[in-house]
Amino acid sequence: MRSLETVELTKAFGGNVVLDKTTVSFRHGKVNALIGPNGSGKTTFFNCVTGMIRPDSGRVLYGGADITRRAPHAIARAGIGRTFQLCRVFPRMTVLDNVLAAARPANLFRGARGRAEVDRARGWLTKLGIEHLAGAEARNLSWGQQKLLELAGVLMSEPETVLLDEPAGGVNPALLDRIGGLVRELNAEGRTFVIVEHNMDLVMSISDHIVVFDRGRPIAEGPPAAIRSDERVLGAYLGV
Amino acid sequence: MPSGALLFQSVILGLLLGGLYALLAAGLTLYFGIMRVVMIAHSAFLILAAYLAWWSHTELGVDPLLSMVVTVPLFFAAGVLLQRLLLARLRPVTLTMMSVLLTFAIAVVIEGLLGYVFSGTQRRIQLGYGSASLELFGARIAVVKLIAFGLAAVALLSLYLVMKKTAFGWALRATIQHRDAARLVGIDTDRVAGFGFGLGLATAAIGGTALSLDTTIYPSLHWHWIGPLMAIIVVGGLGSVPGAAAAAMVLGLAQSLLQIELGTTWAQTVFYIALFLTLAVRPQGFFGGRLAQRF
Amino acid sequence: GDEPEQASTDDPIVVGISLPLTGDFSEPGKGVQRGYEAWAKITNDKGGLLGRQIELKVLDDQSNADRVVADYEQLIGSDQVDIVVGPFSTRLVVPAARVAEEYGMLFVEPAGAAAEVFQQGFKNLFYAAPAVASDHYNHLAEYLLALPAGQKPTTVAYAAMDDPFAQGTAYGLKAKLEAGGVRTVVDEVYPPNTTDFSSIAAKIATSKADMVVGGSQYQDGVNLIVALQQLNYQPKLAAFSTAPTSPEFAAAIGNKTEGILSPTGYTQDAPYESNKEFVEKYTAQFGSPPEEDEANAYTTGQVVAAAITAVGCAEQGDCQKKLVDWVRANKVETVVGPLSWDETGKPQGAHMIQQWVGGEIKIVLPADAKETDVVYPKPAW
Amino acid sequence: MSEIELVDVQAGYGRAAPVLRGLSVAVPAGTIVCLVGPNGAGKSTVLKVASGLLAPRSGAIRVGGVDVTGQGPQRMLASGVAHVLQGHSVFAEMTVAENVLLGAYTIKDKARVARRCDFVRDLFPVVAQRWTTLAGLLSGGQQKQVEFARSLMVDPKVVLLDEPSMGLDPKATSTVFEQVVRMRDAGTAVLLVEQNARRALETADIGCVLDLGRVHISGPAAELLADPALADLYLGGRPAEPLH
Amino acid sequence: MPSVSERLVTPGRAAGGVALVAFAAVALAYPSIAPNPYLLSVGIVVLNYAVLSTSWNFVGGFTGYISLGHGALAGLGAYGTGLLVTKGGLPSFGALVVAALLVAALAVPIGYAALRVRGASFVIVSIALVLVTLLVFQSWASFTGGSRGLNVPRPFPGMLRPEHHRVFFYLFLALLAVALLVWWLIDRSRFGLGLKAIREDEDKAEALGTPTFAYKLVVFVVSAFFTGLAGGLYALWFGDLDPIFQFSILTGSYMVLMALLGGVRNLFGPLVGALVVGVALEYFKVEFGNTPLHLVATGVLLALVVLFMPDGVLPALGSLLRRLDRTTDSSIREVTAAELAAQRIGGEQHAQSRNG
Ligand SMILES: Nc1ncnc2c1ncn2[C@@H]1O[C@H](COP(=O)(O)OP(=O)(O)OP(=O)(O)O)[C@@H](O)[C@H]1O
Ligand SMILES: Nc1ncnc2c1ncn2[C@@H]1O[C@H](COP(=O)(O)OP(=O)(O)OP(=O)(O)O)[C@@H](O)[C@H]1O
Ligand SMILES: CC(C)C[C@H](N)C(=O)O
Ligand SMILES: [Mg+2]
Ligand SMILES: [Mg+2]
Repeated sequence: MRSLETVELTKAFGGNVVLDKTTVSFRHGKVNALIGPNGSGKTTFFNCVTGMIRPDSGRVLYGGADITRRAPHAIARAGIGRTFQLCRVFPRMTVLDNVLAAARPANLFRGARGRAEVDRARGWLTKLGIEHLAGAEARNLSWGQQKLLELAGVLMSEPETVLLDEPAGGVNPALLDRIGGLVRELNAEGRTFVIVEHNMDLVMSISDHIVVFDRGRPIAEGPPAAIRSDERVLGAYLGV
Repeated sequence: MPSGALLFQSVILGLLLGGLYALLAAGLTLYFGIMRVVMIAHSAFLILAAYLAWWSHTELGVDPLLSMVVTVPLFFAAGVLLQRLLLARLRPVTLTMMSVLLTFAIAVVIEGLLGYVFSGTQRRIQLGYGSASLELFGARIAVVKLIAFGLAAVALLSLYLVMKKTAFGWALRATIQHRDAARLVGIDTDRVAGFGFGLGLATAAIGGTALSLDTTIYPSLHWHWIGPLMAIIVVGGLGSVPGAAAAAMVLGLAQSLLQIELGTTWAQTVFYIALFLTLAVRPQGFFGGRLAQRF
Repeated sequence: GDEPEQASTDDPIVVGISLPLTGDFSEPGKGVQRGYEAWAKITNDKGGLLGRQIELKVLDDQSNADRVVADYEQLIGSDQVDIVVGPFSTRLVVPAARVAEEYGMLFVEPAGAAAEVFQQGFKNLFYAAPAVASDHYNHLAEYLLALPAGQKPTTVAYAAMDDPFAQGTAYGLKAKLEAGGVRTVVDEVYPPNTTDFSSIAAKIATSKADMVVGGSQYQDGVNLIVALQQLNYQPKLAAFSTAPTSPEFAAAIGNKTEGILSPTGYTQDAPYESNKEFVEKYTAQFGSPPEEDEANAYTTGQVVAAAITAVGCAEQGDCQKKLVDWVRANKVETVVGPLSWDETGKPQGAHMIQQWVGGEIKIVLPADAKETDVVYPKPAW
Repeated sequence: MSEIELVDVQAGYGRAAPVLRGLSVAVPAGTIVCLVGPNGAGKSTVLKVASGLLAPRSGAIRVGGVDVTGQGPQRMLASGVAHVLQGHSVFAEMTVAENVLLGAYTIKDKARVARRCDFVRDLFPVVAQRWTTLAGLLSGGQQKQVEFARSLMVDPKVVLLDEPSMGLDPKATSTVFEQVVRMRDAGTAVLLVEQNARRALETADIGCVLDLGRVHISGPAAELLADPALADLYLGGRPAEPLH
Repeated sequence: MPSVSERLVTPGRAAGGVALVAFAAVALAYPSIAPNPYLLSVGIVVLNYAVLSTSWNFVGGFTGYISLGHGALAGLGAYGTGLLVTKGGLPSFGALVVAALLVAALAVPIGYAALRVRGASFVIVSIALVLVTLLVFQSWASFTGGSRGLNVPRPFPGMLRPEHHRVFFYLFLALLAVALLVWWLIDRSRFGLGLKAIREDEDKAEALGTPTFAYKLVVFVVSAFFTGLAGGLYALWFGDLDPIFQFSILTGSYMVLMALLGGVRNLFGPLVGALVVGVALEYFKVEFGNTPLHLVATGVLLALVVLFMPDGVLPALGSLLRRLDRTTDSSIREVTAAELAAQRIGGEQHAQSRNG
């Protein structure tokens, strides 16, 4: 059973210890959420897992295999896809090409715009409500539209495990319901999700399992109901 | 094995050379690290300033140092215009790349015009004190080299103080990092960016004058300088004036000492070796540069 | 067949030349241009060649070897000039000569003195000056080696530009001195674009060599001398190729010229008949007497003119072959004396040695041509 | 009289079709007007026009009754209009301190700047803790807090806030909303863009729904919150559940 | 609903096709119609530029890494060919291929060092590459001939110059065709899309699973190979190599200028740029003769392109054509929230019916 876990993962920037011997594991085939106050190390955690930055020590295991020092693209190929908190789209490509560029190439020298792939890409755009922008250059989109485009990209690459960094940030709430539904749908098809998010409505409504970070350490874990009433979480994060 | 006298003489020459490099690299550092503009034309402006110094000496008979009274403000104004009229038109997304090409074009235009006006002939200022020298423990220090070194030191120090201590320095850095946000806190970004560029070019005026005291100049000479200067600012850490100064001294000294065994040409490769080593080992530079790896 | 070239007298002979009017060689390049202009004017004033006027077509190659090829390509292929003559400096002469060769044109040149010009197997090339680079210092070498043991310089420092001509002169002397037992203590080569000579000068100065020899073109020689003076180096003898003969030289080094030596192929006082006419008319045209570069160009013109007059034609095609054959087989009287060539186009003569004495440059060697005696050891500069 | 007023504004980017087509909003002093709408409706564009970052193609902008159409952000700031951008706009390679102090770039009174500094440092602990760190090295939410702190350095008459709560954790979100209310109470006109629509409308006095560059509906914020049709299209299906 | 990009024949493409056929016809006939050997040699120079800038565009166009140092690769190809002929005794065209392969091999370590850094640092490294090779080829005189240059023996000894030009014109034309073909193949492939993703956002591309470094290196090596071939062929044609001109930043920047002028995202961009700039350079030379004003003209041209046509001539023409073509409407439709909601439901059914 493949699952994503870290063992004593540590990362410090200068004297600032951001991940402090973090040992967590995420449920395979479930929708996991990772929450915690600003600066608690969630994005850094994603960066370490996906190889974008090197951890100082500790290990990242995926399906039992150690992927700690692999290159980001190798990790992506192993089945972990991600989005970025600060939107990263290919600014001077069209929206459609942005999504196509994310597709896993079977044959590098085949044409890039096969019918089947274009259809699939348009499908994702439709689901996220930005199909009408397919021909526009990505840099001309509004903030929220870029956020949606980024989501479309990672879904196009069909990763086994999807790491989403604040997918709701700046997205219109009417669409959020749809995105929540989409996540559940894909999860039902067998995809694992790890979602970093500050929108508690979304987190509580879609996740099966929640991990709460504080200063680079997991301080609580469990199903939404348990987290909602956890004392430490209330103190450290929800501030109620 | 080189003699002690030769070693000592080379150390002195190296330090003097390093000082000049430091001044010349300082302006580049300014545009490059702080304004994200790769200013290929910097050394072309150096040569232009050197030509103006040479011209005012041969035609008007004034000491080349005096030409700075005109060239420094002139170059400052030219820098402001250059930024406002040309560089400001580039799209921010492609600024780094396009500025390379635009300033390259400017360099070529300057070279062409210099060639047109002054011809491709090599020129050299003939100063009364051109071959005068002082003695120091058996080594010789040419007076002109000493003057150039002094100019460099003063100009560098002033530049450093302006960038670190004045509101202008802050506003300049803010402008470059997020122009809209800078406008929204009330900074006149157009003016600030223009002045920043002007300041860089003003250093070129001083550097060029220093250069003209003791070197032959010709229109295409700027290619000769651009490589070592670029290497210096990368090794020093993009955007760091003290870094550039330190790297310039070290590399100038290294070049001078290596010349003893390797000869002039091979010794110049020290710049490029240092450049490659820096990028391999510490891409943000050895003496400064904080987020420089972003470039 | 048809012979359209059987020209009427109002159809000029067009002479195509590419010259380094800008770039590294621009100073001597312009000198060569003046020489060619003087030749065209003097010849035309006397009625031209074969009754036709001479018209020069000059292009600027910017001291660029790529460019010089394109220029001759244009002159021969597109402008259809009747005659081509050479540019300045070995580095440009070699590629230019190849174009001329491949179009079957006669190629007399004023400034390809280095040995390699004659090693390319060119069949149409002739160097219009007395001697090739490595022989320029022959008289000086003889003189020095003949000095008594106590006076003879024992150590020499060489610095030469990495240029076939400049290095050729310095190494020509070096070979002869070394064979005569004079030790080489510094041997530096620098590329043409060098501007900072302080480290080379430091090496020479700290070696305390008795004599310094510079294989220079122009500006590099000036720079090296100033750098040596900054270090207060006082050799017994200092010899530099080309630079010291330039009219600008003395001012460029702050008039500290005393005792500097230089080889030359030409002197304004040379007794040859055509030289008197040249100096006089040149001075009238340009306001100052000709130097070596001007003379070399003029000589080139004289050689071409002699061939044209003798063969009786001047156009592209078969005529060129006749011109080549004529030059190969004959001796030509010129402003630098009678010239003849071996089968590679190499001239069979020697250079003189000049020295700055009392603020003027004078011929000092060989003994039969000297205007004054060699000053040795040279005074401080 | 409204502190800031946009009248029949047409605006857009480059040669493309206009984004705003005949839009009018007015924010009276001491009022929070909240703009909501789908992604790409033109909300950020409204704020850019209001602060002078984007010149309108037609229409007028008035601040305190004075026509200021076409003025740049520097002049607008001088007339009392401050704007916090959407997304991330810290000066990444300057320290947090430098960022915050630059917020007071136009203020000459040193004592006042110092007082303000203390205030924002108290308000956002992270600003005080990371005072000498380069702002670009902070986490996304921390950067947003620095930005908001920077905007608090001046006392504008009009504040334009573009999704100030985006990326903030619940605590910081509350702090931001508290400050917004405080500004209103001090008489400032606040034009707020939020995707955290329910929370924003709960705080605001007047709500405006924007769609395709026009004001679709506007009215008292509470009424909009209660409208089920709006909920479905713009505000998300369900009203927020209480947390416990 | 077919969009613009999927329509098979757009006016832009039709115009492109016609232009291509016309260009091929003129190019093939040129040696016969050129009025004199000089103009034929100008044609070769222009073709050489076209090959060089097309080769440059493998890196510059796809990945957005602006190299001012490709002149060095061309110089290495030229010197490699020359040295293999003179010192290695290889036959001319054998030497050409071996030299290009050597340049490609050398591009692996060079690329390995240079492609680790991005943006401005890469530009600096590329400039440094030219200066370093210049220093080496100037200093290592015993092997390379130093500043005195290197003479490459003629591949067809005894052939007269006009005939020689004719042969080389076709050789360059063939090389250009091959380079264009390879560029086109990459452009339409998934590999090409990956490269373009690198140009836009390298980290993001990496996160999506693109082995960015390997991609960059491969395309750099391909680029170096073609650049080396162009340099080597030039050496065989021209005969005289001089380090100052072989390892010149100006060569590299001409490549950039041409590619940029034509349009780096376009197959024929560099070719168009080379035609314009190459012809312009010759024209300036004739017009301004013995002044360095040709440099001024080059600089002004480059500046104008950068300022007013940063995407190049071809895209500018393309958008003009598109504006003239009234049948194509804007590719962005505008939808209200209500329409979107409706469309989502429709889209879902659509997707389901396809899956089913
Ligand atoms: N710089 C730009 N160039 C061209 N078009 C742009 C630009 N910025 C925004 N647009 C377009 O203008 C429209 C409105 O953008 P705006 O940013 O105002 O939307 P918004 O309502 O703020 O959306 P969001 O909620 O996603 O932030 C969008 O369709 C967008 O594609
Ligand atoms: N490159 C870096 N250099 C130095 N410090 C860093 C760097 N990246 C992150 N940090 C620090 O690590 C800490 C955690 O940052 P991270 O981005 O992981 O937080 P986060 O949990 O994602 O917060 P947010 O909810 O605000 O996005 C912060 O204090 C930040 O300043
Ligand atoms: C004597 C000089 C006219 C020779 C020339 N300088 C050359 O390079 O060959
Ligand atoms: Mg984060
Ligand atoms: Mg917005």
